[in-house]
Amino acid sequence: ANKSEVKLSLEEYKRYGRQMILPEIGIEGQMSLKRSRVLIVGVGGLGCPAAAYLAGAGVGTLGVIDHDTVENSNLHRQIIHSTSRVGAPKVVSAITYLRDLNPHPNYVPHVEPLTTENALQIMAEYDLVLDCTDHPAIRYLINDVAVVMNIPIVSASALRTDGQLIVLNNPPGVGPCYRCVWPRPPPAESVVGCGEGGILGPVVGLMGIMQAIEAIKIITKNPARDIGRTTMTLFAAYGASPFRCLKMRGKKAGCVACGSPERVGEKITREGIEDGRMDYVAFCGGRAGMREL
Amino acid sequence: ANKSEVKLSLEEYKRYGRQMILPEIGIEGQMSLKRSRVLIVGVGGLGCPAAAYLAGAGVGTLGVIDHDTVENSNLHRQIIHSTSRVGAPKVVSAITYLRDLNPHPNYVPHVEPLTTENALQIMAEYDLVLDCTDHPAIRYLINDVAVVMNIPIVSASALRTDGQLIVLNNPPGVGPCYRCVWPRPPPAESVVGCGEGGILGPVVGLMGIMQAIEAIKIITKNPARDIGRTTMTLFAAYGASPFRCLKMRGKKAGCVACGSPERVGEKITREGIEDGRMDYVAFCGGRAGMREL
Amino acid sequence: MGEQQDPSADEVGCKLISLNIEFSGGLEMLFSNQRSHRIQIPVKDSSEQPANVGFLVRHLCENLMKDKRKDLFVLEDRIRPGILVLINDADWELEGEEEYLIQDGDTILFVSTLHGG
Amino acid sequence: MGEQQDPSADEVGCKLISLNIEFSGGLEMLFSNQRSHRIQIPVKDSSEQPANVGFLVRHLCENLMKDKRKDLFVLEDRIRPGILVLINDADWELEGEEEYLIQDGDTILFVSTLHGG
Ligand SMILES: [Zn+2]
Ligand SMILES: [Zn+2]
Repeated sequence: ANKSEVKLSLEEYKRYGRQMILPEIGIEGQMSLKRSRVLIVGVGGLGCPAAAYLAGAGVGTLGVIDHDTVENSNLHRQIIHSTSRVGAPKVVSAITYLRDLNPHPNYVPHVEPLTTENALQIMAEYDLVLDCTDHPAIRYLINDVAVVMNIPIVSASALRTDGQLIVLNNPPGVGPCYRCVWPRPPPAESVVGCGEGGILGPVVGLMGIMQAIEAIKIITKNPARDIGRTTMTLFAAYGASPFRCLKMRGKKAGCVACGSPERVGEKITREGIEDGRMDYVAFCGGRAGMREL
Repeated sequence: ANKSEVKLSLEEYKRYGRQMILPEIGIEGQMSLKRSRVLIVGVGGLGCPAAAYLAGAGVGTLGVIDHDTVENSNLHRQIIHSTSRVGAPKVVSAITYLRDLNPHPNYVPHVEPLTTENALQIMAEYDLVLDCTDHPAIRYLINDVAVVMNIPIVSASALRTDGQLIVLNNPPGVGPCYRCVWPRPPPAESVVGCGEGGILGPVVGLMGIMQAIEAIKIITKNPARDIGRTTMTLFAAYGASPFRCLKMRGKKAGCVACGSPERVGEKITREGIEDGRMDYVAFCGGRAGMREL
Repeated sequence: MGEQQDPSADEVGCKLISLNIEFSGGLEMLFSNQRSHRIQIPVKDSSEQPANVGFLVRHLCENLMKDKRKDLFVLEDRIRPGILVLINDADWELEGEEEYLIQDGDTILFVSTLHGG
Repeated sequence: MGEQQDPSADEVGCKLISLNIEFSGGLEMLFSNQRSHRIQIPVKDSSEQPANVGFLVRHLCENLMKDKRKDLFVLEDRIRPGILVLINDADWELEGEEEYLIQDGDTILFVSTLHGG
């Protein structure tokens, strides 16, 4: 983490006053937010509200990576894009909005897909990653790089009228990672995207906002991290009890990403990712060699 | 409700496709959304995300009422306003954003406070009201007018790191109203606003999004309304179990707003509101005669 | 979590009930800034009546509440307007309000209504 | 809610356990589009072993699942990758996975992991 001294201007004191008077944040928390460097992977239904509220809260450096362009059919849920920016890269559209919401953060655009080639280099610049993506292959890639880099992951997903949220690798090396919870990828035919399955806008919005809340808690270290208490939150808009809090397993000693697998060759390393030995698309049942995630 | 025929253009089919393929919405639900007329009272921390997702979802008429102007200190949580619109009326700022997100809805600006003088006339134009306000006095006014007008209320509130959500007068005349649950106002000295108490941006954002979800459920009549099952959702960002679903009382026979009070003179009527007999500010412990809510 | 007395205490006149007391919406600030308390109260009040919620509220005021501003919790001997009481997550109006007889293991939640937005 | 058999059935070899079975994340679509089912299963499997989660999964496949696409729920006789099993809201890894012995009144939740965003 970037531990350099930061200062708050008078304008920033005024802007963040309503959250700085919270004992859970305070001046210390606001400084931590300003020092923090957060990467949002995917600025779609989850990434839009997550980016808006983290920018609003005064995160110091906010990186946004996405290779997509804004489409008309995104706008019912991707609320920081706009009709006038249809056709623009989502990253450019997002930063246009974010800069007008709060000019203080340093916004870093990455108009490209996250791949095995660029992931290590890009994620090295951040202290926290929000997984706002839409395919298991990229979720495994984000996980493996975050474990190698020692950064926590706030992971969410949504489909139809349901959502899921889990904080992984937090603190790094202590909490379970994505592979601890899901050691084997789902069969490709069981994976449904928002295009086929549909998605209710505010459902994915709710999950993205919950990512922002979890990110703020991690950055401000409040509560002080409970070691080994990982929960997963389920949301079902049409469920009898819409919210459910599940008690999840801890880190697995033999995890190929964050643990010490019995067969040493299985351990996922920086080099293994960089030199292309890891084929995430094939791992998740896609066509081997396809790099586009 | 306005039962006139509506049609969806090709552009609208494309735009709403991801939510129209949900069995919970469908073409029928999308038509209901387009026919619906929703009033958002207060376009602050709750009203901003609620308005964004309802506009995105394709509500046909979206009214926004607020007499405030955008301030710098709003922007950490009021994410549809912007730095370049500081000083503008919040209603104007909001509609600027909303129109660029989705040009299809009919946006109705009300740049004024909701008062006993204008409330009946304004709310007569809507089928559903979202209470996104910040003071008990206006919450009682919205309630009384909604009961008189037979429209449901989606009510939320937030302070510090907590939020609350309840759907009232739903269906009208069947579910409990605000006065059924809170027959007596809180002592003025116990009422804390976001200015004094502080507020974490994504916490109030979460509550506003939940209002959008509840509004969509009511408009699309899915689930078919469960008579007399009213729940209140609590959120506590730093709680051990952040979400709680509480089973609330039903409509009260003797309620002065929605029931038949023992003393007939206590019954709140359209005339009683209109001719100023109801002094909401005094009722809530403020200075009698003060009309500004 | 604040624990009081021995759960097995079972002497004459001092049988105890264990309860979860929870506060939300800012009320926790009146109770040592703690949202959840595990407490024990006598099964019977001083006039030998079984403990009901009315008795519990007086007990909390006298024993658990450190804050001096009692009138932010109780007004004229009753829970102040704006506070909801939930018995095992159900509105106390559904359970008999003050008259509800407390059962061992009950969770009683006090929620201060929020008005901010 | 689907109910099966008489809860008081207690003849030789047919003692039953009552369970709440829940599905989330789209799995409900494989089970009559119903998120919550109240079912009963025998206390012992066909080889007289006490009912565990492995037995329950087979039972669900054979009795509760109407959809033909069994491999969206079970692959090679085990829960397919991408599905989490929760026993009373706790990850089944904390409870012994397939070997967990089912108790009367347990809630078993099957969650299909979502990937959309
Ligand atoms: Zn791991
Ligand atoms: Zn009423």
